[in-house]
Amino acid sequence: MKFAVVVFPGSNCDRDMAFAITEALGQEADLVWYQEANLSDYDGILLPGGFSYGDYLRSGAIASTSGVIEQIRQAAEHGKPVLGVCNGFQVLLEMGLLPGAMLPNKNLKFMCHDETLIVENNKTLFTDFYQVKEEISIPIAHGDGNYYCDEATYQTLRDNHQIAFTYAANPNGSVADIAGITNEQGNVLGMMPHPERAVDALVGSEDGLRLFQSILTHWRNNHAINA
Amino acid sequence: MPSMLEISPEQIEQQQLYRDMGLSEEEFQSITQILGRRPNYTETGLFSVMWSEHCSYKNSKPLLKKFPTQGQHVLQGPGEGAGIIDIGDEQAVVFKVESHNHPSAVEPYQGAATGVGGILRDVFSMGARPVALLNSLRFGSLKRPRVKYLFEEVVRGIAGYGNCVGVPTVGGELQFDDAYNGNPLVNAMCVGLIDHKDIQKGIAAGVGNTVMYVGAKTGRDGIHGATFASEELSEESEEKRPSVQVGDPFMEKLLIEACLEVIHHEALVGIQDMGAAGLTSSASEMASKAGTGMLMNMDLIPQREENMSAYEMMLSESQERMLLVVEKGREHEIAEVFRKYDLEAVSVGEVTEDKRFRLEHHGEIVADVPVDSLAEDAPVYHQPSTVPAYYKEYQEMEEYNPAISNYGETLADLLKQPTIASKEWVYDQYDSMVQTNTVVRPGSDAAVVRVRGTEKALAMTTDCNSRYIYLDPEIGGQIAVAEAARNIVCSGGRPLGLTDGLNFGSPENPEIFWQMEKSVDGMSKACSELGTPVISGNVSLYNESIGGQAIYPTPVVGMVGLIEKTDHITRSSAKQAGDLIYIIGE
Amino acid sequence: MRKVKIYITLKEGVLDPQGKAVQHSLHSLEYKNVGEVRIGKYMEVMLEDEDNIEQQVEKMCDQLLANPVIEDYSYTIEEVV
Amino acid sequence: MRKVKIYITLKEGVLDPQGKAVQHSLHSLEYKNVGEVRIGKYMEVMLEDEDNIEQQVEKMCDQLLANPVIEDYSYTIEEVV
Ligand SMILES: Nc1ncnc2c1ncn2[C@@H]1O[C@H](COP(=O)(O)OP(=O)(O)O)[C@@H](O)[C@H]1O
Repeated sequence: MKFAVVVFPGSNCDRDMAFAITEALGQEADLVWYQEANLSDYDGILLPGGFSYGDYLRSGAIASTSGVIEQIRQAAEHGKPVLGVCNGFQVLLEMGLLPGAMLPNKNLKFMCHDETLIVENNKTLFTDFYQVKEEISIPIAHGDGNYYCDEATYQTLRDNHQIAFTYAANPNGSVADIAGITNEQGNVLGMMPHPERAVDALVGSEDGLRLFQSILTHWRNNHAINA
Repeated sequence: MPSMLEISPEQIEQQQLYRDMGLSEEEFQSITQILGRRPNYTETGLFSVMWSEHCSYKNSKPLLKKFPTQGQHVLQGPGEGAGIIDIGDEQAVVFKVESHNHPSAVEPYQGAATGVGGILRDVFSMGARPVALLNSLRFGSLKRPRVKYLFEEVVRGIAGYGNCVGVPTVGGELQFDDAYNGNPLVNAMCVGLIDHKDIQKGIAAGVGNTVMYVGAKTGRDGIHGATFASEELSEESEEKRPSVQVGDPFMEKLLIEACLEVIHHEALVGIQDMGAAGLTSSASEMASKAGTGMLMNMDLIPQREENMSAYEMMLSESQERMLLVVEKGREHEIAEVFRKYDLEAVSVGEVTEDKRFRLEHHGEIVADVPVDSLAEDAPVYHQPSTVPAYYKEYQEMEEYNPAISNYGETLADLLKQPTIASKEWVYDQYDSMVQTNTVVRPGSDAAVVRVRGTEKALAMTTDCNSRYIYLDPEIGGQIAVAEAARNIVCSGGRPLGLTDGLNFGSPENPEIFWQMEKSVDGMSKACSELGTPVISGNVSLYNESIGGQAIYPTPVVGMVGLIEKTDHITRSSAKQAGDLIYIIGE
Repeated sequence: MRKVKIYITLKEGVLDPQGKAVQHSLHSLEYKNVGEVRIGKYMEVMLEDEDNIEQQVEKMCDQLLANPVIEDYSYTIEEVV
Repeated sequence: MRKVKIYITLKEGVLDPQGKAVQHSLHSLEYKNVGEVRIGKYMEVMLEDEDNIEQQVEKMCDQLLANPVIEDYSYTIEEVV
């Protein structure tokens, strides 16, 4: 399976994401610079963390107006898996592919440490290697991770099972402890915690690896059916 | 200010205006002698920053000579942007510490942030990818609102910059003491990794080659930052506030990626960051090191503000700027690399044969001085030193053993002290994991960062117990080096070498100079014993608060060690109940 | 040339952690008469004259400068010489 | 009750990386007529009436709301009922 890691000016978890794919998952990943990207050749799209455009104005806002965004939208419409982590999640929100917005953490501080996540929905192409309600340890590293949406949106998210992960102990003030959500079709996932930082026991937990394995297995199954 | 309105050389001399720029009368006379005439305003500015303590080490050079700087694995000792030590497999580790004390005292967020930015540039301008940041901080009593504000903002500034550029902040140290009430210390250290073949030098070689400018535009910020760093803080520092620079970590991130790409380009001859004293120090040092001269056209310098004078441009400390020397005729190839990152590389001058440093502005030569006179001919002072009265007094005191009635209570009291308590509040704000190589995160003895693609890892730490050094600088200096080495060893590493950040009060005070002398003696001795050469460092003097109260002598040690195999990594946490505890040593 | 002044505020009902923190700090500085504090953005954008400048400003705000999920905006346009 | 509107802007000559990034982004969105962009803060502070309210606002700005090293501020005070 071949992944594109879309690199915006200021992305800084792009290499980490690519390593998670190439070293831990054993698949292909290209770093594609936002201006030169042709995403049509890729089976999965990864939007990495970092500070695109310095997080100036609003996190993810400036990146969400760049040319490559149309291609990301199309990839999502074609049902390709699209994963946005941290700043990538913020970009997905700003471009409107996922509902809601990010506010500064409620203590107004950047925070970086391991968090316990609860898998709320394991019936997505990103999460079916997990048990429902399973607790996993994944690091967070963000200043604007306080997920906000209005009551109606929250109801929709809940009714459609779009809430993929919640925090066991909400660190940042997010509505309903939300750590990650999918789109209605379930092929776009945005999450603040960093699964790509949790694929190697030497540098922390391995709990993030199964997320990538889920994506791969789904892709293989689809491929087998199509072939 | 157009040059005709500029203050004349006669006025500079008669009204002793050079004093305002930090030059002494003798220094001014010796400049006049070098030039065979009085320097004009711009030239006086060039000398004043290059001959400041910050750039010339005129008061500390005799001491720095004492450090052992050689070693089997040293590829680059002091003298370049950062030092380099071989770690095998054609790879090397690059590191240096840098202070940003005075800017942080005035504008803590930006002061600390731009300190991080500066040390990063020192490392990636060598061609190394920055893999870790550390810091060493000193503040006064947290009971003071101003100190609390400084502390919170400095931490936020370090986080704001380091997190954004995507270099993990993996360690550091923090101490609170009344001695720092008026003058906090903010030292930042950066560690980078490099392949031997990529090592760059800041040289302006090849007569006729082109000098290029990359990065942020030059504004009026930070003019005289280097002299500012070489003075005591005073009421006037408050007025010098515009000298505070604002950092742009986003620009820096683009610069890191672009520079690490451009070093592979064969048209690149030399590269150096514009640190303290900005264009002046980078340009003159690059030419001086190569034995060449340089002619720059100030009209071509990218400017953020209107009507900037040559003086202002040369002394500006605007952040996120780099100076490159490029093979003549291939400028466009270099510019192409930067364009991808939305950065403009502009040709601003050329390398000349005449060993002179010349600046042209509006069609006139506005400065013309021998390049070595800026970079090499600063005076060196051997300051007098005296044993401080306080030290003599302490020597005569009876040994004192505190009587402890309730050990539990005393322990609790100790743990409550901010200097001893957990520093999690601080390091939780740092992204310590980005790049996904951090094996041991902040909170242990030393941080450990693996070298991806190998079995190896690097252990790194900053240490300095300034109270010990105050009480006995020589022994205290030894202790600082030894503590750093122990931290490395306890993490599973072999100490490779160190960088030092010498923070002291005014060297013109003989008692302070004695502290400097003795602590360097102590550190040198420990370095020799342990076989850990000093490969880079920084000196920050005149750390005194309004009223002349000097800080504790604080020579910070930043040490890096090599862990041969990641299996050897050890952590300081207790593993399980029932394990035995040993004490080793005396 | 026009100088456009844009005011971006958080929508009513959206929690403002920054405003809360500032309010708290003002209280501890003994400004006891301080009520709610809301923090937004203030931008000055220089624009060369064009037809439909108001339309243009609104488009800029909708597209980039404000996030309609959480923010409202208003603006004024001044002539500059 | 008064509503104090406070505008905080970067001092002239102080680098505004955020404004620069926004300007750049507006250009790539084809708003070619955009000149300089400066970004500051906008605050609304509710204050219970007191004598010398202007003095109080200025003190609050100097002490906390603005950073005098790099920022300027201005304000307006409105009566609210
Ligand atoms: N205390 C010190 N010990 C050893 N080397 C030092 C010390 N201070 C400065 N140096 C070395 O002197 C050189 C010049 O340092 P400096 O002027 O601080 O660099 P920069 O221009 O990057 O600030 C560097 O190579 C630095 O490593």
